Amino acid sequence: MVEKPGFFGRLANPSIFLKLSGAVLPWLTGLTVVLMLVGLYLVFFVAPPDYQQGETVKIMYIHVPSAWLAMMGYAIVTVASIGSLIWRHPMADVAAKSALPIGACFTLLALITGSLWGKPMWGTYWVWDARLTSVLILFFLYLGLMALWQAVEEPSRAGRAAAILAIVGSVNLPIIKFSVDWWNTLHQPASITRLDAPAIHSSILIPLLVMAAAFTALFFVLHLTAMRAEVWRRRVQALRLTQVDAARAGEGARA
Amino acid sequence: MNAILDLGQHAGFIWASYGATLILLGGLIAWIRADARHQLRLLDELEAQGVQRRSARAASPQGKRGKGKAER
Amino acid sequence: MRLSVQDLTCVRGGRTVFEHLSFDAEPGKGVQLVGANGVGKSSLLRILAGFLPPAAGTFTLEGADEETPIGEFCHYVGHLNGVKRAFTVHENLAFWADFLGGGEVDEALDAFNLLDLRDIPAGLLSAGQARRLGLARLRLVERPLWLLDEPSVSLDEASRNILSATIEGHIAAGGLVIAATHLPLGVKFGQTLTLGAEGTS
Amino acid sequence: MHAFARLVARDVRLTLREGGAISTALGFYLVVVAILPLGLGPDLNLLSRIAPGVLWVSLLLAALLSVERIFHNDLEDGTLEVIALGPLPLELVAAAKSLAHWISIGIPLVIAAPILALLLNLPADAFWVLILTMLTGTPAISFLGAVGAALTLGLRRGGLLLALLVLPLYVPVLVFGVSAMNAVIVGPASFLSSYLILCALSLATVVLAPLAAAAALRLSLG
Repeated sequence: MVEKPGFFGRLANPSIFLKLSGAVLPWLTGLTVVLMLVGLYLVFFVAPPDYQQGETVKIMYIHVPSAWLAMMGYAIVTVASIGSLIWRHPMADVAAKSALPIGACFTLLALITGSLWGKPMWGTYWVWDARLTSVLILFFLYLGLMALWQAVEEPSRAGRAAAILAIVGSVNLPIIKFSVDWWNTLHQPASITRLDAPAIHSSILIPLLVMAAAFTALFFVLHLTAMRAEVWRRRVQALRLTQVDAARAGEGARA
Repeated sequence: MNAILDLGQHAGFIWASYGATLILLGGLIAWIRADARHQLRLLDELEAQGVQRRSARAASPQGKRGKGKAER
Repeated sequence: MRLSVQDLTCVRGGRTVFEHLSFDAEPGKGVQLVGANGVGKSSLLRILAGFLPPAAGTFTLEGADEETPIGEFCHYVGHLNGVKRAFTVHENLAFWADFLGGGEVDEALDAFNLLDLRDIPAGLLSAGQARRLGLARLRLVERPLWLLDEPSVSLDEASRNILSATIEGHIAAGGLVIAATHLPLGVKFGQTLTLGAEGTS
Repeated sequence: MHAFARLVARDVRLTLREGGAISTALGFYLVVVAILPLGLGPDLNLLSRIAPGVLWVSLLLAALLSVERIFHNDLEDGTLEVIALGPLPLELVAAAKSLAHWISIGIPLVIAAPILALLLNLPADAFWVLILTMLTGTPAISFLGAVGAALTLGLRRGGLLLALLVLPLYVPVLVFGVSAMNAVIVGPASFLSSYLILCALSLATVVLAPLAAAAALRLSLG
């Protein structure tokens, strides 16, 4: 009995994925541009300055969304890794591998904007705030995964090795977050306030949500594009292999 | 329009972080799009040379170039 | 105990090494694997040992209970000898006897005339002697299926005779042997399986 | 269980006989602890304040150096293939080899720690907690390191990659190990809370890490 493949089942076939993503991408890109423009307009023209930090609160509108996407990116990689390890879903490897550089970029962005926000707030570029530190370690996990993908030549083995590491990483991430919080409270000099979003008043919340939506839409546009590129890269690889085989067969016939 | 001009005495940091966002995300967007185009071009070249994927060849033994252009 | 392989397909590094391979290995009739380099002789042996998951197809060892993995019913001798250089010849084999679950160490050493090298660190052995030490594992715990990948490499004439006698003894006792080899082993194999020419012969 | 014990005994005997691994790990540990005061200055009370952190971080790095060896040698000489065909499932093989690494490398490092603590002017009443926390934390280091070793098995520059993969995973053990020591030395927080979490971490790692290591081993055997 071949049960009808569910949504993810049908997605397993790269050609169907390419067709679907091809249809969705233009709309999603349009949505991203609209959201980004609306968000930026709200941030620069509507959102009031914070009573404490003044205008520097504007940095929060990119810092917080990119930190969220750093986490979401790793969640996507973990889910895709489980899909690839347990259900051997062929597109899962593609999804996990292509999400890594994007997630890493957003993590890096969260770190940069976090430190640029820290300078006016506390006078230092890097403050060992619990959340910033966890994002830094998350960045190392991303680097480790990307390095592992590079280090293993054979794509299917690389996929499974990276999937194992991603799952081990995702099990450890909450523990790391917990231990960094613990470490932070132990060494908490009273002066440093937590890097928290100030009181969420709707005039600040709405631009933040719009920016978050814009960033998320951008993430998916990039992720779908990167997945398509990965599917094509694997097809190019397969074609090159057949070329090599054909050439070898040719030589065999002539020899 | 004056809201943009006086971003307070830390305007430098605000522009720096938005600048960093622009550079980083812009670079990421450019790199991913370029990579996608590059892979597609390679795929077209290989297909133009009549190199067939095994599954395509199996699907059409009479040697026609696969089942038309590979799904884009 | 009979090994039956149905429609086995092996893919390594994105390339199909062989596909739709089916054959049966009968007790009392060894199988010799022949074929050019790269047709997948080693890959087939590694699939049967359980190291490499096949892309498609199945293989079953009739008469063996289902739960225990097939690996525990076979001796696998690959290109490497599985010998620790820091341990002496005796210690190496004693560990295997202990770990794999039994067997007379000195008797196995004697069978491959390694007894006089008994207390020499394996690091000092020549290639041929080390190979014999690797093969001596076959004489330890009794396992029905022998998977041998170029077993006679770097063996001299005398050692090759010992090897072929051992293999024939195992076949005569109703064991299964699948040996991939280029050099003649001096063993009358009941079946020859040529890979690369559409899988079965 | 017999095969498990035999495998652990073989590995420990092998490491002792080869000796190289232990001396490099101990030597590295000594050099790192000795060189840090040269960088940070001879001020004794500064050193005694950072002693727990320095001792722990150097221990992590020293253990990391020797962790790659857990599977590499056995893969190279074909022993791993024969062990994989043994009666022991790969999960227990990974656990046995990690345990052997802890016994043969982890414990010597823990024994060396108090001696090196003298270099850093660690307060006298903190020596017992140094040994206790390190004895509790080093199993997690060996078992997590084994996962990294299994993942980078057979890769060319596996050693470097191993450090990048495994060090972030060592953060919890480091944090709770050092905070348990600081609880005794400096003391606002209670020793027991940090130490019990460290025990929990080690126990969880000892149980879960072999699963990941075995899955990674299956990849490199294939």
